[in-house]
Amino acid sequence: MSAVNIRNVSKAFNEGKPNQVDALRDVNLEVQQGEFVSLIGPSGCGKSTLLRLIANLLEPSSGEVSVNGKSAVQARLDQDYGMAFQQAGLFDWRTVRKNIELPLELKGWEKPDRRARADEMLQLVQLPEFGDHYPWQLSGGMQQRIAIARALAAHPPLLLMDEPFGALDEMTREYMQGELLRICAATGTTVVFVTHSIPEAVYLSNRVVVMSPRPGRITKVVDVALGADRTEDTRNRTPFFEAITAVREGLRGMHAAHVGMGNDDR
Amino acid sequence: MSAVNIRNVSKAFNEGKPNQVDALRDVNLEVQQGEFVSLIGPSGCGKSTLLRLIANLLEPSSGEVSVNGKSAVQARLDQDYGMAFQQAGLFDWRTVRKNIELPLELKGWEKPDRRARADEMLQLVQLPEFGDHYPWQLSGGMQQRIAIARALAAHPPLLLMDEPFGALDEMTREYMQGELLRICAATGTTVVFVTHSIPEAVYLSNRVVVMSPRPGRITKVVDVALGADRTEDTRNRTPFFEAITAVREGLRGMHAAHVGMGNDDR
Amino acid sequence: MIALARRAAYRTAMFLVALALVVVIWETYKALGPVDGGKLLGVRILPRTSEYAMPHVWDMFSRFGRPEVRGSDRTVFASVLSGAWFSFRLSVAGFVLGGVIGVGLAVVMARFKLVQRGVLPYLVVSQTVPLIALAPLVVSWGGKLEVGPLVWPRWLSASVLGAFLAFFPIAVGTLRGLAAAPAASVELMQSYAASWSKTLVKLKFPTAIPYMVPAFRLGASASVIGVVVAEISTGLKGGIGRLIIEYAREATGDPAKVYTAIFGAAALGLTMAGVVVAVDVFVMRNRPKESIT
Amino acid sequence: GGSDDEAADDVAEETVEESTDEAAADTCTTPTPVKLQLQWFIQAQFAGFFAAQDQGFYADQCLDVTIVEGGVDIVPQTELANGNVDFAISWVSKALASREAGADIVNIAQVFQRSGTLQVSFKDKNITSPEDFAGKKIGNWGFGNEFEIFAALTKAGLDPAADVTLVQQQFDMVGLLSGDIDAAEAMTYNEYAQVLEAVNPATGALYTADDFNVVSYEEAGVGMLQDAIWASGERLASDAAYADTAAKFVAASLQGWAYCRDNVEACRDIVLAKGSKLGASHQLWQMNEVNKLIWPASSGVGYIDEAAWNRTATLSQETKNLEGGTVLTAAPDAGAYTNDIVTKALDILAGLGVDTSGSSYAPIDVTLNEGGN
Amino acid sequence: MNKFGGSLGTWLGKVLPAVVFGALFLGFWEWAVKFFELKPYFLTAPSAIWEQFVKNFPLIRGAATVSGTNALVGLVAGTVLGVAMSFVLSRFKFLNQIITPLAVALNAVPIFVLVAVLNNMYSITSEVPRRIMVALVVYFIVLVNVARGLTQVSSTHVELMRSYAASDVAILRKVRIPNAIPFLFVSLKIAAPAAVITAFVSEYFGGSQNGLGSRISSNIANSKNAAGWAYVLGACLLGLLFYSFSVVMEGLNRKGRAR
Ligand SMILES: Nc1ncnc2c1ncn2[C@@H]1O[C@H](COP(=O)(O)OP(=O)(O)OP(=O)(O)O)[C@@H](O)[C@H]1O
Ligand SMILES: Nc1ncnc2c1ncn2[C@@H]1O[C@H](COP(=O)(O)OP(=O)(O)OP(=O)(O)O)[C@@H](O)[C@H]1O
Ligand SMILES: [Mg+2]
Ligand SMILES: [Mg+2]
Repeated sequence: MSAVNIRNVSKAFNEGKPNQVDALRDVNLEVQQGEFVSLIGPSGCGKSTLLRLIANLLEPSSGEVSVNGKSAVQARLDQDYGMAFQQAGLFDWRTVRKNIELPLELKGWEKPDRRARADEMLQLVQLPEFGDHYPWQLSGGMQQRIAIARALAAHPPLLLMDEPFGALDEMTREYMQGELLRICAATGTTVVFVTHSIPEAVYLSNRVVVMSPRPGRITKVVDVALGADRTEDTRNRTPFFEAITAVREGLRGMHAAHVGMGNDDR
Repeated sequence: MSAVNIRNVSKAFNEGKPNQVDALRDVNLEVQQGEFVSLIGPSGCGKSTLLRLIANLLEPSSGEVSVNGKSAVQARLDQDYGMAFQQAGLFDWRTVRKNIELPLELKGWEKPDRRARADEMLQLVQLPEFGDHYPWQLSGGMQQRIAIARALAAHPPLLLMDEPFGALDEMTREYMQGELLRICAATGTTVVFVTHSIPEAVYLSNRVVVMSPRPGRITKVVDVALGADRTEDTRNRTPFFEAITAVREGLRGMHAAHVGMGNDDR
Repeated sequence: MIALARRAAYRTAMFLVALALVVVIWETYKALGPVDGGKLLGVRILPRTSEYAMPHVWDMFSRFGRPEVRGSDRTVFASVLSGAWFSFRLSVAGFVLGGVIGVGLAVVMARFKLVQRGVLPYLVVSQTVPLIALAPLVVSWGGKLEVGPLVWPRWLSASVLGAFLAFFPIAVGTLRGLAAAPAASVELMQSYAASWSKTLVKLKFPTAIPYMVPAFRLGASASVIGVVVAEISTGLKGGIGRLIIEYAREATGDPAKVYTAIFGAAALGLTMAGVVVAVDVFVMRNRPKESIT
Repeated sequence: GGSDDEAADDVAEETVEESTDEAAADTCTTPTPVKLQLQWFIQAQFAGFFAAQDQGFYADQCLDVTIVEGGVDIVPQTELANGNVDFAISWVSKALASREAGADIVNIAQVFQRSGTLQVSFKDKNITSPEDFAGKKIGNWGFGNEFEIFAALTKAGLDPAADVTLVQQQFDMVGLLSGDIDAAEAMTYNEYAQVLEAVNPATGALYTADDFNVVSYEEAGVGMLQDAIWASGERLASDAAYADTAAKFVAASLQGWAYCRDNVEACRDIVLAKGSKLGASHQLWQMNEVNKLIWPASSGVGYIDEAAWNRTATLSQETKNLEGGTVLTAAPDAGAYTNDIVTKALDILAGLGVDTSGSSYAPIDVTLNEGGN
Repeated sequence: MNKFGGSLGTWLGKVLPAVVFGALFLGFWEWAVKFFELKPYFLTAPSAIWEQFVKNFPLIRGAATVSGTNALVGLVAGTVLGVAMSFVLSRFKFLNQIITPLAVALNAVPIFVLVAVLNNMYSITSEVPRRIMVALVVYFIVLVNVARGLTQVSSTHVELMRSYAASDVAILRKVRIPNAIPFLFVSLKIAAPAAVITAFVSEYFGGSQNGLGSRISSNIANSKNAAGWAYVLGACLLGLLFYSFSVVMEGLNRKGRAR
């Protein structure tokens, strides 16, 4: 059973109206259990849309999405996945611990259980002493770690992440990448990860999916042969640079055309 | 005569108060005419502070800053430099052309001269047909190009840029890097450039200055041996990867210590 | 442009629906509600439905067509209209005066932190001084002012009182707006070695506009309130405030009539707000939509 | 002093009457500008002044009179003391309070010889004298018009702050008719008429005088002097021209009042033409009731009767209001009124052959229409 | 110790200019009255006002209690209604489209003219019309702000909740309401002084003569300007009290929140 299975999925916004946008067309993608797949592509190519379809926050216009062998709706209702966004999206009025507890609260967990799990998660993201702080008392990097802890709190088998490290500086970002890999390895979590950074995509992923816009399609899938165990040194190895070059090439052509049109998106 | 000369500069905020911050200590840096120097380092290490000292938006606590052989104040009053920030910072209520004209207006240029120069600049950043648009009608990348055009409009011999491409996606960013190199080569401008991205610093610079925080110091200067003519292929060459590795190594040690303390800045 | 017109039309329609709904509720309650109102624990919480308390809506509107006093060919409608027009002009004068004072104060306060700290608390206090205490003072002092051939016209007192209410939201909103310029833009102007006044004109005012517009909207209705109260208070003739009190005196015999003046006041307030909104749309036409709040 | 360019003043202009009398033009090249401050809006209460303006009596005295309307918060005597106007109409007790507060103003003519204040109540409340106010909700207008009520209460041995509930009336009499107020303050010439112009829902016809009990403060012995003409004391003393103007002004004004005594309907029309919003029958009623307060005037119209003056002054010192204060803390000094001016004025009028005592005065009968129309 | 000294210093720096300005203003006023020999019926000196304030303090306090109670009751009722209505409106789009233009329109209208109407509806002897008046003014301020707080939630938060398969009620409780609370306090800061002012203005049209508004006009009409302004001082203090209360409430709420 694959973790995510996307078959012939198309998605159009404002269908039938003059301002229709074909966000995705005929997308097929299968993600295996425990796999780490990154989506990369220019702005507006439908990465976030694809992630939202998997999360069942959007319905496809046509085609099918299944998660863990069930329909996407069912998977959402069962909370088979955790989600993290570019903005950490923590609730300012809740302590860090209460933020992590939120999905458990909604699942109806008992208070002691929630607390225990939240503490476990704080340990996992190496911020055990910050449970009673408020999010705004934390740095951006720490907030992002809390958001990941929240996404992982219910031990979902699948993690959906939309540019979670976009707001961090490069150093903190590389550190967080290492942490994410460590956590996912420890829990065996499947990850679908959206990013704009080629090195990030390559460093993290088993496969990098390159997309192109108008309409959003998958144009290339780059397998990354870096093995399971990635350290800081991985970034200095030849397969790393090779994969980077491959992804860049996949993106190059479309970008040149794109900028030439004088309407690259923000 | 060097374009920028920083001698034994220290800068402390809130000096003498309990919340004193030593943003910079004993910094020495000389930038030659026509040189492209990047500043890189973890958040809070004083990159922006150093740039502001050069721009005379701040006064050093001790030491001296000279620009084009004059004092920094004089250089500011003479508008010897142009400045660009992470956010394009265009004025929403002015057309693109009027945005570019702003520094000229403040210099007291005549209208026809301003207009001619603005058109020239629009040509330079390859957006000649957007003069009468408003900034918010442009994509992020285009806005950033306008901001650069504005910074260059008065033909300043020196360009100070604080993470100007931080808000762009990686593809647009690489494109903009190429544009910036092209423009600077065409005008012979000296550039001091702040960035968080190692590949960006390496790709653009003749020298990469690595800084460390608390107090802000220069810990390493990496010479980049990539020659004057840089193309997309430069990114696939070994000296590029070597320089990247050198910069990363320069940053590595301090960052580990930094995160370990659990108080990385935003 | 077409979208704008369509939205305006839709809003108007919605507004009319809302008004119709109010009329229906009014008449339904009048028909079904207890004549002496509803009391809870001895306190009347539901209104009475007598003619004095709730005249029929059609009675109110029929008064518009009647002559103002018997035998005169001037209708109530004409009176209300001219009263509203008179008060409108005074309100505009008060609004402009309040705007100038408010913006001026805001600029000075933005320039000198010391002034801001010294004055701002008293601006808040000033607004709690009831107009009724100020009205006689303004009239008396105004009457004393005489600069050469210029004498203080009586209507100016009303406008001044309108300005007294209008300047406060304008000063506060503008002050906030002037502080809203992004630090990066301020640094940019510094890097151009731009003077304080240049920075004010080229950066701070334009960034303040989105804050100033709602403030001006508040100021506009405050100015109307000030003028109407002042008209009543100082006995100034010709305006809607005066009409309200004159018609109110007739309420003993004709309870519906005073509503015509109230409607006039409502129309006046809406017109003032409308003018500000129109100016807003015009000024902001070249701005991104999001920055309009 | 008064300014001669009212033309610049849009609003005041409406009340300026051009001098139309050719006879005056011979002797009078530049009429003296005079500003008169009323204490309320245009209505027949001030008919004499408008009649004097309309009939050219002021012009005959070589005066160019501007009549300024009052407002809720306009204190006429303050306007006078500030020099914004030359003369003001004010009730005596209120004006004396201002005088005590430092306003140098002098009563130069007592137009109304009697108080016109009533307390009106429905018959079934059985309020026939101030003693009956006890425990009742007593309406009043505030703004200084309430002292006769306090005086009556005090005289009846009641404490205004404790023994009655005082309610400030709106500008209408709805509070009385809805039963919210047990007894409402009313002027004979105005609010009382309003009540009689309203439809009794029980009968469908207008209320009649039989429906109400009326307590008259004049009859209860606590009537205080009301509308009087006040002038600046300092200018009277130092400025002979002003004193002269004052006499002429009082003379022409009283001539106007005499005209209104004899031409009730014409005066109604003058007031209506000035833009009063109150209806014709109401204005006629008011004219008639006001005449009753002035005429007959045994010592000559405008003459200040010492007994009435003293009663007013005494009541002003003894009557405690809600806050426990009195209108006056001490007796007014002798300079607070003078009969010199009015005497001169009566001489002028005698020369013109005007009947200034109205000994044969008889009121007319007025029928009120619904809404005063 | 050091920290205390520092905070005392900044506190002084903030308050001192206001105190100095206030003292200068009062001093100038007092001086002007003396120097130009302004008569008390024209302008009274601050010292005379203060004297009257002290002398009449029990009366002023009584009147302030009456007006303050009206303002408070109206403020509370208006707030409760406004919050309740904003819940309803955020739930039912259509109602929102009908009510909002009405609210905006009414906001532009000098609604105090309704007091006379309300007095006739509810009886002039009752405090209810005044309280309704205050409530009405407060209601619209609260409604507009809180409705904005309920709807202007971060889309990330809403998507996150949907990814948890959370119900609308859960989203309301966990996202919308907490998000709207700062908006509520901001609106209270505007509404509190407005409530006091409306309470005075409502007394203007008649009714029981026990509040500050009626005392002020009655004293001034009787040329007791010093006493009148002593009541005005009471009015200012009452307004300040309400304003400070709302600022304190906002400050309390802000503790434990960002910014
Ligand atoms: N709710 C919506 N209504 C209409 N169009 C939408 C909507 N959401 C997304 N789109 C459009 O669909 C396309 C794909 O959007 P999407 O957000 O998936 O892009 P993306 O790849 O995530 O871009 P970015 O890198 O900027 O986040 C874009 O053209 C976008 O404008
Ligand atoms: N105006 C100021 N007052 C007090 N401290 C300041 C001020 N500006 C900067 N600092 C402090 O000085 C240090 C250096 O700041 P600076 O902005 O130069 O860092 P940076 O390297 O640009 O960081 P980033 O990468 O986050 O932009 C930081 O610790 C910062 O908190
Ligand atoms: Mg996206
Ligand atoms: Mg920086």
